[in-house]
Amino acid sequence: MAIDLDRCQGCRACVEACKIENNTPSAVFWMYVFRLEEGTYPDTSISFLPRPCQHCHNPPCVKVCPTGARFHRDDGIVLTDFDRCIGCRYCEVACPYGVNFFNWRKPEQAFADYQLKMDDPDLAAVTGGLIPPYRNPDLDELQGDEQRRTAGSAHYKGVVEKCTFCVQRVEKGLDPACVVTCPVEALVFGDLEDPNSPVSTYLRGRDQFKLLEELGTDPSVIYVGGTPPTPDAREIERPMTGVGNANA
Amino acid sequence: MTKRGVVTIGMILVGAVLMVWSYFVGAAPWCATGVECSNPRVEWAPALFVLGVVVAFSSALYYSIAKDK
Amino acid sequence: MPTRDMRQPLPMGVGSLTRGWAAVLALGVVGTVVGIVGYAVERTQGMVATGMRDLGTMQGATWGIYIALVVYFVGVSFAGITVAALIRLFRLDKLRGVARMAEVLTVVALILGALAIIVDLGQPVRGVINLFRYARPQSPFFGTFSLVISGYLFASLVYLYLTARRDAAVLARRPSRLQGFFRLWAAGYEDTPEQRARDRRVTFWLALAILPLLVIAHSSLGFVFGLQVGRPGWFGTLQAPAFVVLAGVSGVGHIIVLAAIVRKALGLERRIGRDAFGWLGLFLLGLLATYLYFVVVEVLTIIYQPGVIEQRLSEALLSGTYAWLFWGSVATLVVPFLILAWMALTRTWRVGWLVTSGILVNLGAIGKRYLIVVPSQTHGQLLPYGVGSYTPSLVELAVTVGLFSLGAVLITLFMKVFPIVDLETEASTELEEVSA
Amino acid sequence: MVEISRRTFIKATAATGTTLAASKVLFETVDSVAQAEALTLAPTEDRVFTTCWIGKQDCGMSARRIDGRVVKFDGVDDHPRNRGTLCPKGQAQIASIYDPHRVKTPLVRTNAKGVPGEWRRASWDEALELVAAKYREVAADDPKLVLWQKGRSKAKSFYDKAFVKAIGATKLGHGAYCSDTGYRAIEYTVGLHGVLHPDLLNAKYVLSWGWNITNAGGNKFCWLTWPQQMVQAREQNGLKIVQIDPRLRPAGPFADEWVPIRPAGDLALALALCHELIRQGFLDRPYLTTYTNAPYLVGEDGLFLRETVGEGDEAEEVPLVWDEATRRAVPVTEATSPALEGEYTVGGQTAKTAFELFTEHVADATPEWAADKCDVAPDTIRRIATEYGTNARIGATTVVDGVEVPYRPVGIMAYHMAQQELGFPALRAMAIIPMLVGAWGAVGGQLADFTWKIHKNYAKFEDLKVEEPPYDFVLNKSKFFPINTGFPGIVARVMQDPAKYGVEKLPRMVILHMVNPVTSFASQADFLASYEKFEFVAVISPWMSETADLFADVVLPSATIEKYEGPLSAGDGYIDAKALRMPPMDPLFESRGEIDIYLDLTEKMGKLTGEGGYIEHLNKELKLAGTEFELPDGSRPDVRDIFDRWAKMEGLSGIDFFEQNGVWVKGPISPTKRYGYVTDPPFGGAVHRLYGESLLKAQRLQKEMGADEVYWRDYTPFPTWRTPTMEASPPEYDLYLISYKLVEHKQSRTSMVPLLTELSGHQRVEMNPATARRLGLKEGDEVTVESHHALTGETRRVKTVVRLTEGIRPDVVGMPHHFGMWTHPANKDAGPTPNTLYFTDEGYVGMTADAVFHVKVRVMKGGGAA
Repeated sequence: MAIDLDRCQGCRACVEACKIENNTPSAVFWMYVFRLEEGTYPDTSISFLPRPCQHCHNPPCVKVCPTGARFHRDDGIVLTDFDRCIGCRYCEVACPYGVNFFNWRKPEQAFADYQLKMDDPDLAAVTGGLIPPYRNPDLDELQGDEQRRTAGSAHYKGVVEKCTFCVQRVEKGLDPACVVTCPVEALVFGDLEDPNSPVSTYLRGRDQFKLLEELGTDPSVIYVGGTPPTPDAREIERPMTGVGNANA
Repeated sequence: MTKRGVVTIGMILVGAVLMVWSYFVGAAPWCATGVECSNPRVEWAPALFVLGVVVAFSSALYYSIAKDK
Repeated sequence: MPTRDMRQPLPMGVGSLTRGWAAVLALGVVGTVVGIVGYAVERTQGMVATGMRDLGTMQGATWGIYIALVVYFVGVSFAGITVAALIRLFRLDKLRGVARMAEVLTVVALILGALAIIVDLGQPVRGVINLFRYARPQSPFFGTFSLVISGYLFASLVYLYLTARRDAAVLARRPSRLQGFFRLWAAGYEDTPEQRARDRRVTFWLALAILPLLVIAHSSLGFVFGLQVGRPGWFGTLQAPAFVVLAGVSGVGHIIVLAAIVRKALGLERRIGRDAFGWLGLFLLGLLATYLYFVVVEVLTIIYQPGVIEQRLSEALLSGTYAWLFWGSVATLVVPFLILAWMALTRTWRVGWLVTSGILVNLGAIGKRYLIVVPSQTHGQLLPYGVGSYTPSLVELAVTVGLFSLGAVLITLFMKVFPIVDLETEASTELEEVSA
Repeated sequence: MVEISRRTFIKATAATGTTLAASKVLFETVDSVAQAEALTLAPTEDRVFTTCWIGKQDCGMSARRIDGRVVKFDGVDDHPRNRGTLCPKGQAQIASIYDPHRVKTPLVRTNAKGVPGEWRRASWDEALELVAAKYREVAADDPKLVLWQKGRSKAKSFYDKAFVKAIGATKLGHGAYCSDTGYRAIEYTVGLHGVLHPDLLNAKYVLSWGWNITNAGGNKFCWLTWPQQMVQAREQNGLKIVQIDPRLRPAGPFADEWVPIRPAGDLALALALCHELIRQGFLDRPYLTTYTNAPYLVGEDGLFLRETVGEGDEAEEVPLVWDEATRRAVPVTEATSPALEGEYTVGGQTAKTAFELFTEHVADATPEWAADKCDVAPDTIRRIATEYGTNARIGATTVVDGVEVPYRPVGIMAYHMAQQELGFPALRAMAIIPMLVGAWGAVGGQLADFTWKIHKNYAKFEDLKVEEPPYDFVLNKSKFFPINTGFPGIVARVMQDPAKYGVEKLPRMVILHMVNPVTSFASQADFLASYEKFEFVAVISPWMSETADLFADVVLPSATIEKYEGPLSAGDGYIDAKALRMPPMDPLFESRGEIDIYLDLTEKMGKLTGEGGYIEHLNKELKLAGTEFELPDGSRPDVRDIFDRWAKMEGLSGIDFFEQNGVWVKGPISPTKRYGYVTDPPFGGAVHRLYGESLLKAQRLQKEMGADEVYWRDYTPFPTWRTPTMEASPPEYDLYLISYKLVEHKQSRTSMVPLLTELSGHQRVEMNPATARRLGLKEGDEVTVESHHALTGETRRVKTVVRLTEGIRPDVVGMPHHFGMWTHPANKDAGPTPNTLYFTDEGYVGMTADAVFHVKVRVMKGGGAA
């Protein structure tokens, strides 16, 4: 995936598309967009930085997973087997990008912040009580050659999840939800090894960087049109990111 | 060598082989990240490793406890 | 066989219930129940009941006090088995009195370590199954789960079992409610010269086998942290040796405390003499000196650390959020060091001071484990997530209390079913009655 | 494979039930998995087209449906406005469909008004009859006393206009956050119904004046299309953006230069830029003399010199210009070379050209003078003027689609800049900047709309009506506001003190359509007081608004996106297209689409059929009248059929065209429609008003009628600076409060979407760290923000928390709106709205009766000790 920081408006449409496509509960941001600020008034600068899972070629999370629940597919996508994860959260501490999310709560609790009242009889009559009501059935399917439950599904309590590059869409030949929705087309998806793929074409001849390249993780998310965030960057406009902190 | 010694050494060897085999062969092989490394080649291989440890150390039990003929 | 007096009590208070013992047990049981209730809350509500939260956007620490306890407990077990093995390996007869309790301590600490992992898992039952089913050698956790917990626990049990077999045989000769149990344990031990020789041989080899296993296991625990490039403060070559040494510090400290308690409770001033404590004190002093050297190296390194994030982390440790804990932990290590050094120089080993030192170094060890686990998560984000925080919740504290209480319960119970100190043996080939 | 066996295992256990509990303990997943599998057995999947309902620009959406249940919205690829993409609001509105906190059935109030409502569910029939009966009662007195008010009109407002006309009600606009004054200023100055925006795709230098690029849209669009065009222009034309704003965040990384202007200093800056452009000679003389009233001769009385041309019915008073060829004053229609500058003696009196007067008017408006008012360095002002003037390439032309058009790639985006006390003159002054360089209607230059259709207000404003009281309650044609935007805040003031405003009859009932005056408008106190006075309040809304909660008698549940609405413009300013909103699902619960509700209401009121009935007005508004597709009078039409007829009238096969294609792309907008220079007639025939003669006339009438100075002081022919009222607040009110829009929200309907409130977080007051240090505050501190009314001394307070940013002026604090609601759990406890801090009486409304979002405040730690 290529991300053009020169285009990104920081609108977080990708964040929202991801949440809806993958039915993630509140405070879970498989895709996240930093809104950053540096400098002192009036020499202030603002920048935006989308942060999906970096799907590293040398993923620290895969290396440390004790049960092989976190694995690296041949096509480069790093996935979690939700049936195998034991919830030790080692992947989460090993990942320098902070892309992992543990299901601290049961799904119905986790969606409670979204005020969806799944047990509401009037609503259940329409949705069959699904959690969430816009539940995507593709997530329940087993994915890929490995036929594993890797696409998010019910966000079981006690397992770790993260961005899957929308494996359920990629398997059908579609781009990830974040890429499709980006209003300014700042995200480009494709096979980096294929020189004719849209992403390779997009990257050709542009200055690039990868996040925390010095760690040797070799991410397959490549940023163009900007510079890596400096350690002085301060986050502004943070969403509500705690669990159970909605205005209930 | 006594039967006790043979069995004990045998158990240690069996344990060691189990450990070495399950660790280097039966479990997920020595690759860093590939999809094939996410599954052990032989399911329950890690259990076999533990079994190897158990067998090896059980040899001490056998050695100590086994009745003399 | 001579007739025995049925009313004669078993040695070391085994089988006889005293008020003090019951009080300790009751306290332990209450604590354990608190832990179970805490864990039940965690299971039913989900781990949202803990103070842990996700790294990154949630600005939490996803590993907290549980993992600190895992490292701590496994560390304690280290010292237990090391001391026991050294005693038996080098026939340090002065220390024979603490060998068994060191072994028991090892087993108990390992059980607690395993439980501390389990309570930290989001899917505990699945965890136990899947680890045996899918565990990968590439993960540093493989060492922790397979070697440390499974192999090491089994080896320690074997070791404990075999080294205690002779005592079991002695006790099995006495009629008591526990006679059957002792007979089972003794498993036909006759104390023949061949058996003795075999025992010596086996324990020697076992000890020899356990020592390297133990270094590997503890190093692998260090690797759990030391191999992580993405967590400032973790990646480093000193992690593994520092883990091993601090493990020794906490374990020996524990043995000192336990020995003092047992000595007092069972009136074993003769069996566990001043010189035994002196020996343990010296051992602790040596380990402490080594570890403090590591601390000096650590402080110097983090002060001169390159990288803004690393500097931010060291600032948090040395003068920021965690400074009180950091310097508090260092103090609880330096003070015992001074006490021990003073006692070593003057060659006056006072049990009271030793126990104080033992308790202090354990507090220090828990503090340092916590500081390894938590700050690198809350203050070590390489992307601009902002500084996180973690405070253990009541549930976690309850489970922590439960774990320690469970340990106390296990040791207390053990003391009543088996002598916690080797029975004194005469140099005769015959099994003698031993007076308590 | 292992996983399959697990799966089978789960199914088996689910079937047996006994082991279910055990496996639940083991895996804690069985419930959700089993449930999912049961429900997704061979689901049928399809896609239906619809249109976004949250935003302003109505992006095309395709709904992915599983068994008829919408699971995701995606953009429509062919839709010119969003080109297959969606913004966060578009994505998240899926949650609003399934919102269990919607109003599910018609509700009738069972407790007293003025306190949170208690309700009983009612049948549609009963609820409609209650509204209709009250309507009949009030209409018997005067139907104008029925107030109808809507939030943002979605789609072409044909069905609601038809409703208002059919029942004869008084209509109020939303005028809350919107740039109504801006529209009036541009209608007045160039005749277009729009506010300044650039020809973005062709521009090279844009003054982004208070434009919240990364959060808000512009004139015609909500958010998504402008950023798309800006990105394109930056990449293709090297577009430079100068962000003139107290906050940096609005343009963020897209600001090539940030000019942190002091709030309310905009008019001063605009006048100084005019001063500099004239001084540096950046003038497009041919444009100024041909298309503006700059050469008109102004007499000593401030009015144009005129001469009667033509005879009889054709006779017309035509302004005079100085013809340089003949060296005499001639009617402008006859001049061949009008003089732009100069003082002339005509008919014994001294006359100057309007331009000459303007040059004199801005002669003192030097950068130094302005710097004192807007706190922008004089050198910066001079440099911006130079850059703007140079980039304007005066005299250049370019060829677009074979048409030669003047090329002035400089633009100003100033949407929503009018919401200040001097909003109208400020916008006028901003409109004069492109006038000087001839950028109006040029390629890459200044636009306000995408075509040059002249709004009816242009002619109306030539002769501003100022009548004697009594006035209607909106104060139309009054001595207070000769130009009147119909601001609900003024109606609220009038209702509290009708005598003061010379009003005799007050509205008795109000029908509120998706509008929430109590929290969405400035000065909550005024709305609370005025709503006490309504005899009857009917609310049509999907949610229980705060206004409904406190005051509604009847609430009629309308659908969210799941309804027919349209037709909608789908063009992006360069390509013309049309779309419809079609229901992706049946309306949830007992809700109904608004068109259905209006059909229901008019039926009950007896206003559906017959002469002047709803159907007749529907036909008129949709232009179906007189065609073969006219809706037959006499029976209630089906809503889908209404749009089917409209589509057929447009020459399409019918509504099925939209059902199959999602959008009707008509093709590129011709340059001869887009660029004023080449329209026929040029600029739609409107003469651009540099000199506001009719404003001066209105001012004189106001004075004659005895209006206070506060009402007439800004009715000046040229935009004229004066110190804003708020500056008279005492020095302890040392901060300016501004409010702004967040990208996650659109007005308040998004505040009911928890997916969006999660992203936007709680209310906060943004301030510079230097300010925080001075006040002893730090990030996250609880504070009280207290506003001060400079004239009455009234203070108002809200409590919120501090958020620090280096991207804001140290003398400014900012708060986003979208907060302060309490009926929906998604917004409850999310913090207050800044609206409650603003005032809407004299000194705090503009000359056209518009809300002012500027006030001086102080920020105090904690609860704010007295």
